[in-house]
Amino acid sequence: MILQYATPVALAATGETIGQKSGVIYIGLEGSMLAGAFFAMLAAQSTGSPWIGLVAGIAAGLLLALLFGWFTIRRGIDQVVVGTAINLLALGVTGTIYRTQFGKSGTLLSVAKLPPVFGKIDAVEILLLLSAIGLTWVLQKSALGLALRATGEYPKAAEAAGFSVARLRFIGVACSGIFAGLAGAYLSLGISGSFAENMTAGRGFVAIAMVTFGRWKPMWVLAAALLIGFAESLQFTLQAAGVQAPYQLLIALPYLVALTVLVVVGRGTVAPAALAEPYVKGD
Amino acid sequence: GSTGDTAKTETKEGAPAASGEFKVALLTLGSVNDSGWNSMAYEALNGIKSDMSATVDNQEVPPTNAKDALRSYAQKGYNLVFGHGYEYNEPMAAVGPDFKDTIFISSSGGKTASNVGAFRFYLEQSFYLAGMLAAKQSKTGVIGSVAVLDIPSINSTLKAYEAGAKAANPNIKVLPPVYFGVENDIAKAKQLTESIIAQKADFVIHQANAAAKGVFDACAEKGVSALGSNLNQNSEKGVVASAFIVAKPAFLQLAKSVKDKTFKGEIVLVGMDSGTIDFEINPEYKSKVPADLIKLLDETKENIRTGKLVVPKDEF
Amino acid sequence: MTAKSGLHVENIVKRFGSLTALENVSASFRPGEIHAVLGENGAGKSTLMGILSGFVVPDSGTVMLNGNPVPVGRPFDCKRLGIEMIHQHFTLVSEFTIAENFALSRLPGLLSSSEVSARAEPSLAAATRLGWELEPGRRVSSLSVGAQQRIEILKALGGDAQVIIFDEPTAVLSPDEVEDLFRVLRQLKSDGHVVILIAHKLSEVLSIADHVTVLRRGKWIASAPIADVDERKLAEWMVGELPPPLAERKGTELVPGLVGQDLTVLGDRGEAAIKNCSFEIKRGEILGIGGVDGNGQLELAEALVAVRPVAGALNFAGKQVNAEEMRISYVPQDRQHDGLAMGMTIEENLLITGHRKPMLRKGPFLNFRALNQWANELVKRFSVKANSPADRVAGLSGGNQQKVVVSRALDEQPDLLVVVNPTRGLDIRATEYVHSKIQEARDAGAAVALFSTDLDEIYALADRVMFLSRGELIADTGAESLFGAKA
Amino acid sequence: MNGFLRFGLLLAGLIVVLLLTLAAFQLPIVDSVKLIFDGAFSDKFAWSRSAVKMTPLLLTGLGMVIAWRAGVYNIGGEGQFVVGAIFGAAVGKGLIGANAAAIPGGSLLILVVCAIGGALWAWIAGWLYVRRGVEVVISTILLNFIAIQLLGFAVSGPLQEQKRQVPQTDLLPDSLMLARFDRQTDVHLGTVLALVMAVVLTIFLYRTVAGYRLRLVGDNPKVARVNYIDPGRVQLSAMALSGAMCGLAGGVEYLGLVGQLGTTFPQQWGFLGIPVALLGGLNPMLTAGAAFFFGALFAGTENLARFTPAGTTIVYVIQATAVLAYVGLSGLKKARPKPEEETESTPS
Ligand SMILES: Nc1ncnc2c1ncn2[C@@H]1O[C@H](COP(=O)(O)OP(=O)(O)OP(=O)(O)O)[C@@H](O)[C@H]1O
Ligand SMILES: Nc1ncnc2c1ncn2[C@@H]1O[C@H](COP(=O)(O)OP(=O)(O)OP(=O)(O)O)[C@@H](O)[C@H]1O
Ligand SMILES: [Mg+2]
Ligand SMILES: [Mg+2]
Repeated sequence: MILQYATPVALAATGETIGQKSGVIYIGLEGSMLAGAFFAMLAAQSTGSPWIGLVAGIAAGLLLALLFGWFTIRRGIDQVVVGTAINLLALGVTGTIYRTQFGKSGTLLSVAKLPPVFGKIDAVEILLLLSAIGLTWVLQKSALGLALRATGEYPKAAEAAGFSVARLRFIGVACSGIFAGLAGAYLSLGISGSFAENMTAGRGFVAIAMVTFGRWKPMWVLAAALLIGFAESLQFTLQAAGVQAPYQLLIALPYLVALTVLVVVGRGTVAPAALAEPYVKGD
Repeated sequence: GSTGDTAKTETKEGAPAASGEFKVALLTLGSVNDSGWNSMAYEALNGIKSDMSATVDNQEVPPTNAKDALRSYAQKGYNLVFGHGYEYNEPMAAVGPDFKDTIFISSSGGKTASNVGAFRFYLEQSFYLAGMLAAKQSKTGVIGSVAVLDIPSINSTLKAYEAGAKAANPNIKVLPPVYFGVENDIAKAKQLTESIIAQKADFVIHQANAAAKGVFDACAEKGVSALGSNLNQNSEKGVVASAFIVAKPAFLQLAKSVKDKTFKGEIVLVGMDSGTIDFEINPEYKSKVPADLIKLLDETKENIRTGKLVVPKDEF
Repeated sequence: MTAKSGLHVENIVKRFGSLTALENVSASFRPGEIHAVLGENGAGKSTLMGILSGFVVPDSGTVMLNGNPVPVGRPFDCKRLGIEMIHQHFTLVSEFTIAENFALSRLPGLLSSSEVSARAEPSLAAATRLGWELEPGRRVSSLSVGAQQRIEILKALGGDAQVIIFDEPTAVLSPDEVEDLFRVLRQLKSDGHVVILIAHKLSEVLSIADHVTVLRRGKWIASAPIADVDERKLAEWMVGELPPPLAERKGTELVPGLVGQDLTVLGDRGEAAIKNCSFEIKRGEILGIGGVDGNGQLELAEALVAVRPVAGALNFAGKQVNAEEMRISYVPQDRQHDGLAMGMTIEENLLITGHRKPMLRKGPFLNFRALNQWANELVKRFSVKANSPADRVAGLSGGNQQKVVVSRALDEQPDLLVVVNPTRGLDIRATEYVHSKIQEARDAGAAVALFSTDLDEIYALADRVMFLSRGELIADTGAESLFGAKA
Repeated sequence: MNGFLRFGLLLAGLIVVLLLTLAAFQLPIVDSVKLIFDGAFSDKFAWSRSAVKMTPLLLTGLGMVIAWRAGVYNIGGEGQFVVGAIFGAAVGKGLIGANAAAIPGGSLLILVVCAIGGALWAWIAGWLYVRRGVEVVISTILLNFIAIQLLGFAVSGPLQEQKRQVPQTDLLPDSLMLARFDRQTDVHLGTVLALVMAVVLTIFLYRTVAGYRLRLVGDNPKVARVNYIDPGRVQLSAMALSGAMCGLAGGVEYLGLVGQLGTTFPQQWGFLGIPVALLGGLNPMLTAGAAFFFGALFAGTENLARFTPAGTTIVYVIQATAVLAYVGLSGLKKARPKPEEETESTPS
């Protein structure tokens, strides 16, 4: 099912949209996803409940995002540098704990998976669809959304309006982290029922690309992620059907599709003007 | 200036001490917790540690770093360095002449020297048997395979799988191997398995290492049979048989020959004859296999073991 | 009214690195009074206002409002206490609509719905009260500077402010707009607000303020009721002496210069910003082009300097305008957007035009020795207040930033000089200097196009005057009606 | 500039955090630190190890400096690195066939072609940005993924070894490899080349007219435009130069170290160039310092992983903490953040 496999990227991208709207590009998204995947698995494995697992995954994703926020928002350090370090940290911590606990025996790790709620659809997939709508509302219609967008466009204006730029950006990056954690948890508990080192395999970066692809609008970001998900499943189907083409070309297909769409669509809404720019209160 | 790798040998300090301590290192490309190719070698290394009370060490080393890693171990007086992958063969051939007191052995690879050799696991033998089982047991007449990468060590086994299938049932349709391309991506492995099940395959073998969970999961959900590989995975859900390597005896034997100084730089082919390669049907599934098929499989296994049947394999 | 009512600052000190921007400044601002703060560029006016509104944290000193201490460095609290500031550099989100910008500054907190139209209401009501017409759904980025300033003012009027600070609000306004603004100031005053005004034009100050305070190089110089001062006195406080009057025009001969015939220029959104304009500027002549901001000034100016494509004939001395063969100098209207690289040093900003000078180059390389000498000289000549040309322009006051832009444009004798509001934000002395440099350029044979929203400036400098209205150039037929025309 | 004092403070804080990390993972602290230090600095092998790792990092870092300085946020160094090497390998294959020893300057030719390959790959993203408005951040991410697949295709298709067994190219003969200084170590001429490039780039950025224009465009493209500098053209050239530098990094790795391409060739050097460049404040000489810091850190932690049960994963933790400690302290020590009041521009 395309929706299921597209869900991790779609979730992470939707959350990241909010973060970027507030002016923070969270390069550590991949790390939050991986931490989410691992700690969700760990909690589900030790408690037997995938639901507790989900919560643990979200918490792990959030924690890393807040660490990122402390460095970039409070200390004004470059977001790309800190994000890269966060990714390394997540890879290292999850890998180290995993290696000491699992995978030595030679048997594959299995944990309880999320049960479906409606037919084949499970709770997280429903949540994804709802959150795309919900976040659109938040951005367009809520006070928080207005302030967040102002922070991403022109932080000085948000500050002049009486808001703390730092607090707003923390909210934004927390949103990125929470959704990335959930996305990771879904990868391990919703789809795989297991964990493997670095199992997110670049999905965080794809999600960041999807935010731009979807022009910073949650619904479009969701659509973009689904389009890529579709291209992905198409390439698998083509491979399985024995289509005579280098398989590398097929694997590259989703990325080629995205690039082509962008070339055709071209210039659209531009990025939030203050994206990735540290804000230091005037002194 | 530049110096070729064939220039005169320098003797390094820290060459193996005469103290009698036996030191063995293992280089792997990926994590040794992959429940597959690498973890098998890691188990064997631990076997050497416990059985020969050797000092052991292991490290994940990309081929770009291989020479440096090999030199470091040699300088620290390691007697034997295993490189678990053909990728290590060239670097070993390059570094070997400088460190005559250390033996370098790669899993596969064609270059040898007096202290450089290679191991070749004849895993194709058991994949051949897996193919036979699948072809005979398939109800849809279609079987398939899922692999992580399009590399010769993997492809060779999948070819043997196809050969075995065709030998047992000439009408069987063997889907071409499909690749998900990224190590450890369980979700992709699962999605890909679903897509070949959609092509009617009801037996699926894998070369997915840590992502094998995705293959088994998809098979279990769709009610088709999965075949394990590299390690005996018969305890996993949905796995009806496994084609695997028992690495420890082979590694141990090799380590002993190094310790006894009887090692010769050569390429050693290890297969079913030494018990290193094996094929086993899940005991729970055995009841569903007709007796004549079990007999056929046993006979074929015996023929392979005695060399009467030579399973095709690629050189690399 | 108690003695404590109003806004009081005491012993404010603020340093930026080695530079002391404010040194022990104290002042009192009373309700029902318009209080002007005067001083040269870089005197510390904006810094002081930043402290009052919480945007700048002082090193020491206190701020009291009606007898209660104002928390320093916290814009939100200052705003809640009723201190609103109209910034010299606006704080509008240009991607937002007018209504969204209003709503943003009226949000009660984060946990509610935005209700943009409801929250924009007080500001829109204030607009109606002041007789300003607005389209609330329009994007701020599409508005002229004058219109943006109104939005900035209305934003402040949407709440119940007690103190309203205007930092150089008149710098880019036309006389009508200034008069309109003063009407608003008087109304605020009669409503009992504390009104603080920063302006450079003494005539404006004398006509509106009730009280003045003068700063010089970060120090408090004097405070006095308006009745006690005159222009001479203020100028003396500010700069020590009054600059000499403008030199009379030398009788140079007029030579054919820039001729535009049926010019049409497109704006950024593809609209025809300039329609079928024709004009001539002889060498040795200044053509003043007046009009309310946003009527095509930017587009026409960019077309004249050949950075914006133009339809029609644009010739210089009989040949098509060709940037390669003639020297064109340009002072753009928006210094921070079009004039300066804010991350670079003063010297590097001077190089923006300077890097083409053969004397500053050695083949593909820059000639640093010549460069330092040249930059030092420019900085001195235009008295840019900075420690050295290696300082970053971001640390300069608004007026000093303007000097950097103007100095590099007027450094060398151009064939064609196009200037847009060249003295925006400059103090008297700097204004006089720039004016004299423009005249000098003219006298040396440049064709000069002077775009300005300041009628005084136009009539003081220009040899001929035209007006831009809705993309059309009209000969001078009495300015009043034209300035009445709204963008 | 009291940069040295700051650097010293950073270094001290960094060491403290490293110690804490090791303790957290129950590694013997003194031995571990010694292993890390030995791995990076103890003898010629260690120094060479650090230098070998610094080399591609410095080149890709410099590539990032060029693009980011021009205001183009190239994060496609990885793809440009890989494609550069593929281009070079194509020439390499030709040279092997044509009896390389007979061709003087073969390595130079390969390096040049690598640079061209990287430049072309970056140019695609640059063109998409300048002419079609596609953000570089997204196009380069996508091009990175595509480049990896392109490599897989190349080494199992047109560029595969003669024997056609393994997905890799044929090993280059020594005559085509970059000179090494000592046959016992891997350090090669590429390291010198990278350092020279840092100096060249410094001169370019700060001493030449073209470099000045590049920085101006990066700071404010509109100012450049009204002063007759076409920002699009400058950014496109910057992107191509940036890609050339990353392609060169790929070439240096290919000719200096491995001599053949396989699917394991990409080791994230292109990606790591970004933090290296940013840590170096987008200044070429400081980037060289940052690259050496990263290189030594990688070499040292690798040594730790080699001789203790600590695996690659702990190495990542140590690297991450080291970087965070470094930037965290530099943030704490930042004497004066840039004045925001005047840097934000007026909406127009
Ligand atoms: N953020 C800052 N960093 C460094 N120096 C600053 C900063 N802000 C202001 N300054 C310096 O402080 C001094 C006072 O600046 P301020 O902006 O208050 O001047 P001003 O009186 O408003 O001048 P103008 O009339 O030109 O706007 C100037 O010399 C300026 O260079
Ligand atoms: N002072 C000026 N006034 C008007 N136009 C100018 C001026 N200086 C340069 N130009 C324009 O800018 C263009 C490029 O300038 P210049 O020749 O100095 O730079 P360059 O380094 O040769 O760059 P290019 O490679 O674009 O030719 C010129 O063709 C000219 O049209
Ligand atoms: Mg000011
Ligand atoms: Mg030229």
